[in-house]
Amino acid sequence: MDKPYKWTFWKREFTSPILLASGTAGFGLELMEQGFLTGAAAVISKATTLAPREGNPPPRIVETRFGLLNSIGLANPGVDEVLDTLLPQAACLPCPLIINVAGETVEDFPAVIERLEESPVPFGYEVNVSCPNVAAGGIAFGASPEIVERISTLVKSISSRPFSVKLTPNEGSIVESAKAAEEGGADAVTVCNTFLGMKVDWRTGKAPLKRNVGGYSSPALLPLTVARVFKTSEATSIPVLASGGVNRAEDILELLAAGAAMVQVGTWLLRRPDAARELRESMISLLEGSP
Amino acid sequence: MDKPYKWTFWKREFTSPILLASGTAGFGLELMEQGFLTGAAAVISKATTLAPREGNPPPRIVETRFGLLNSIGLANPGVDEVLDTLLPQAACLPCPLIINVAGETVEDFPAVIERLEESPVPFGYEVNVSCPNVAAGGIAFGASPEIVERISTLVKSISSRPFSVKLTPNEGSIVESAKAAEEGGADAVTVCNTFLGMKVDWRTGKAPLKRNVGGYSSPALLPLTVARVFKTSEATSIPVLASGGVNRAEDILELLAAGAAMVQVGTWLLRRPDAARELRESMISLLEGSP
Amino acid sequence: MIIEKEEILPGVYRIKFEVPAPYFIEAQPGRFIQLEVSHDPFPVTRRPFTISSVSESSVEIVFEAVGRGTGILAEADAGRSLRLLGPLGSGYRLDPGKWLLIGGGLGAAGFPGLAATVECDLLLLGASSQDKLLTIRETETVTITEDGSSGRKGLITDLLETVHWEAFSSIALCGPIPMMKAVIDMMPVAARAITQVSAEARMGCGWGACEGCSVPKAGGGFLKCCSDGPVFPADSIDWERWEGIH
Amino acid sequence: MIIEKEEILPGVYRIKFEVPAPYFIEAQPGRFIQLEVSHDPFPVTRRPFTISSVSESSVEIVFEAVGRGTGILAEADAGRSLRLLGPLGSGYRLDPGKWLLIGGGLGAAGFPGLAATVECDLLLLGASSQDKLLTIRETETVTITEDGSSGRKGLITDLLETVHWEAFSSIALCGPIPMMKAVIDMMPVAARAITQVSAEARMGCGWGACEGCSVPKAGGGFLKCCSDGPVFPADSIDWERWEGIH
Ligand SMILES: Cc1cc2nc3c(=O)[nH]c(=O)nc-3n(C[C@H](O)[C@H](O)[C@H](O)COP(=O)(O)OP(=O)(O)OC[C@H]3O[C@@H](n4cnc5c(N)ncnc54)[C@H](O)[C@@H]3O)c2cc1C
Ligand SMILES: Cc1cc2nc3c(=O)[nH]c(=O)nc-3n(C[C@H](O)[C@H](O)[C@H](O)COP(=O)(O)OP(=O)(O)OC[C@H]3O[C@@H](n4cnc5c(N)ncnc54)[C@H](O)[C@@H]3O)c2cc1C
Ligand SMILES: Cc1cc2nc3c(=O)[nH]c(=O)nc-3n(C[C@H](O)[C@H](O)[C@H](O)COP(=O)(O)O)c2cc1C
Ligand SMILES: Cc1cc2nc3c(=O)[nH]c(=O)nc-3n(C[C@H](O)[C@H](O)[C@H](O)COP(=O)(O)O)c2cc1C
Ligand code: FES
Ligand code: FES
Repeated sequence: MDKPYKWTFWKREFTSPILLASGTAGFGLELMEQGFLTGAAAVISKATTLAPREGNPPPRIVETRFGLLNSIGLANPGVDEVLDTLLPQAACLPCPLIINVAGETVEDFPAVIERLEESPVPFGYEVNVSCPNVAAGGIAFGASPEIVERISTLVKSISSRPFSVKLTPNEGSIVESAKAAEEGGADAVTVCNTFLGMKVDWRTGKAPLKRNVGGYSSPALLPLTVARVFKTSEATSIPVLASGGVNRAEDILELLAAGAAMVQVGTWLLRRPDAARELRESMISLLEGSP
Repeated sequence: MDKPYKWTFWKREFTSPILLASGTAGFGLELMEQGFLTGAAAVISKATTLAPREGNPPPRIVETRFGLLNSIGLANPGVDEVLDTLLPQAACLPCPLIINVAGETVEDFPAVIERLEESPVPFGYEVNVSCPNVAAGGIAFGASPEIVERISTLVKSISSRPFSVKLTPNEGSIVESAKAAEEGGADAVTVCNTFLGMKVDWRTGKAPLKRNVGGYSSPALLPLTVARVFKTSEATSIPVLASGGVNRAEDILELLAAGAAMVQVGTWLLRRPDAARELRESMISLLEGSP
Repeated sequence: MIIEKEEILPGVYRIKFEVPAPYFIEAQPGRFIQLEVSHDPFPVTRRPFTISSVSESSVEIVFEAVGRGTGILAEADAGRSLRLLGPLGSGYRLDPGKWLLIGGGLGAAGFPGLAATVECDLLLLGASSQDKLLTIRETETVTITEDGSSGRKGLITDLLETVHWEAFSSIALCGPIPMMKAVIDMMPVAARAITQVSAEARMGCGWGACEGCSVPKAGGGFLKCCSDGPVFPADSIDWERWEGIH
Repeated sequence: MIIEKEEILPGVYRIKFEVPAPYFIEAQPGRFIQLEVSHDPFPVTRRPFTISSVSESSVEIVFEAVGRGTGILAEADAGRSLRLLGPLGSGYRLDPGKWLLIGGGLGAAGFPGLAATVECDLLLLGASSQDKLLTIRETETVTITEDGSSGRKGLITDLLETVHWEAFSSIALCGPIPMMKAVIDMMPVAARAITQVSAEARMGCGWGACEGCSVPKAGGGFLKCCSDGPVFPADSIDWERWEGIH
């Protein structure tokens, strides 16, 4: 982190370590319009799947006392529409775009990526293995190191673009899955994703989310991410992209110190669309001010 | 929950659903002296192991912005001293005492419990399978349903007292492990324990905890506990003892609504030694006030 | 910065914010702002409020304290600075001709700006009681309340029988979902086609990125309340599915 | 409730709390209280402070604002109510005879109560500068500061050369661990045996339940700062291991 502060990731140099997390920045288009991409090294797109997905029934966002539950259900227009409409527009982004890819079967991942290879726009991919594996009864792909390795190998075999495997903190062992991703040829792992969470109204006994459980995010989860980043970066030699709990410049510096190569900002972006600029600026002041 | 509010657990009736969580109430002796056990259904002792354990090097308690990291390392005087000194004193507790048991090998659990059977004091046991399994390279016992089932079967075979298996949220699948505990004969599962967490000082790059990672607890983790209690209580028919994130009466009611039979209070007890009374009282007011 | 705050009805507040640049004056009626209610990270998301009226240097909202975020806002004093994002979303299509405005409770919060912009001929306002009834100046208003404390006693649908639907070329409808659905169900088909509704949904971002604010779309799928709306043609919404959400 | 608050040195505050019952008056010097610094759940744990002095209806602490919890306390005004737990732990064994008190910086915070109780013959106080030097009334005091702004210039250990150790039957020592260790290392063995030190550790509960507050014990294992101490015979501590912690 020498002045003039640079972070190298996937052979590119960036002046910021901040990535905009999947699902919280769309394809970066709305942020670009407002000039809010300053400070972001790259945008990670919302999940793209083979077929269009409506997503889960609303409400999809529910607040808890100290965090946020979401149940978006990977709503997206499908890879065709992404290729036809969104990627051409995203060609104008002032920073690279990483496409987050999700699937219902192991084969979905290479299938989506094969299509995305047709476009010159993607800088790389983020393979979201936190989603439920329909064939395995809904257990996340990421829970099984064997499946993580298989998906990684498949993706590697059809694309020369770099990709990160986005692991789940909810099932299995994140360290074993990270090792499996590396083994399969992944160029990074993303650690991690939302934690399984739920809210129940004790008066009615009902959960506001129709599927009961959702993905929980909160600045209070930062120490969980720090631990997992530390452990996976110790156990692998590929870059670790931290994701979870960042809302201050100190949080970014802490995750970098724990072993992260780059740091994602997700939920906080919903609140502060210009978070990348704000956080990067205050991070630089902290670095300048430090002895 | 009919008036005069009663909760039945392990064939006993209690006027409170609150259990004092392992490691945060000692053996209840200090609290008893101050009259602070009012409102507690039972005390769960700190972990007891076969041999005495010094515990981890200090500092053992580190605060983060929104929670607490601990690295106590199961410090305890060992089962002999527990039998000779602590249990005789605990015979005077105004409420039952559940002994939390930890081990380094599968065989440690039945060995400790076999000794504890000599005392008339324990109401039951809580088998902490969140601790690292030395033989399996430090992966928690709880990560493997097979091992959870084996430990449960072993414990069942040597004791007629009821026991709960305290699961880990950090590795494996908590639902599969809960089913395995039931299969092995457990009379309850405790869901769950602290989450693996870490803090790093970005200026020095050092972690304040000597072992780097520790157990993280925070009121902000409540939705994580709610989700896991909901899922395990759906998947099993034994009582689920909720543990994690409680610091308000509403939290207790929410966990009960999510499927918990009883609710533990841990970290909050460090701050409010009379938490059981306070929480029970305000819970009753909420219940009375509700339509 | 909050420059004025007033409790206009019990638990209902009008807050006027100073805004640095005059871009709000351009905001068409029906657009909204996202307010950061606390300096803490909690609650995590901003809270959306319809722009009630605007001037060169200010923007006004009218809101009811119903929970945590609005509760914090209700305590905020003049002089307090809050981050404000907006104007967001797309508002009413401002067609010429006579307008009929139908509002239920706080649903009328956005009507002052609209009434000042279009040719508003009639305003129907319903609420549970006078305590919840907003007044909108300089417009012919007929009110109805469930307890009869203002205007007729009854539901807003009771006022619809006498409406000459053909007299209007645009209709604006805003209120709780069941109220809006009841109104829509009573309308002649032709009136439905000229009705625009202002929708509400729990929001994540407010600017189109998170897919959090879904409103069921006629014919399947979802609309994004924040960027496709919050004002929608009544016909674009799947009212059956929408009612089922709540 | 806070009834008095004063910034006695830059960043160092004296706070007096009203306490309902007179049980603090019995608290032997060296015991401590646990203060809940915020109404929020965060920071989660209480903060421990040595009781500086007591009366029938009040208890006083002296503290330095070094972080989050003490920062909040430094902002608290008189009239504010805070939950206070105590008196906790065990204090100095109050042996008769002449006492020597040795304090480094804020380590002397507990000395006023002690000096008022025992026959204190000499008080040695060291600090980085006068700005950090507490004054304890009515006791013969020799001071030393690193920058020479009060008393001699130097470290507290520089004052020890002239001490007539045999003149004292008890010694109280309190300050940062390296300072205490340096003092202990310079003492004759006999003086060590009559020295009581007041220890600090990060605390969880403060009342003996969590095993959070370990202080390395001479001969292996750990002492609990909160319930075995915070005042310990100097000989019961493993100074090498303790120094290694920080
Ligand atoms: C585009 C738009 C414009 C709005 N304009 C106004 C307005 O002008 N005046 C006004 O009083 N209110 C308006 N609302 C509703 C307002 O945003 C909510 O009342 C507010 O967000 C509740 O926040 P809270 O923290 O107080 O409630 P919470 O404590 O979070 O919840 C209290 C109750 O409010 C409901 N609620 C929470 N968030 C929303 C939301 N985003 N939309 C609808 N209901 C919600 C919850 O279901 C719950 O029943 C608008 C909402 C939207 C989406
Ligand atoms: C028995 C006992 C008596 C004490 N008496 C006094 C007193 O009379 N006056 C006084 O000013 N201070 C006293 N302390 C120290 C005081 O408790 C800490 O300064 C305070 O807890 C720091 O809280 P914070 O939130 O401001 O610091 P944080 O923001 O949590 O941390 C700031 C710094 O303080 C250190 N620290 C945090 N907690 C403790 C702790 N429990 N003990 C020691 N260091 C800590 C951290 O390592 C860190 O470097 C005492 C501590 C103990 C254990
Ligand atoms: C509204 C929302 C939608 C999300 N959608 C996706 C997604 O489509 N794909 C994905 O891999 N992660 C998704 N995530 C997870 C985030 O990318 C991020 O990993 C997680 O929220 C933790 O980071 P944070 O604490 O910074 O939010 C989503 C999170 C939120 C809050
Ligand atoms: C200081 C401390 C010590 C603990 N020691 C133990 C232990 O010995 N055995 C155990 O099973 N759990 C232990 N726990 C975990 C708690 O019992 C509890 O499951 C966890 O902290 C989550 O609940 P909480 O949020 O109410 O604290 C400990 C927790 C803390 C904070
Ligand atoms: S609130 Fe995020 S897309 Fe509408
Ligand atoms: S602080 Fe808990 S045992 Fe000392």
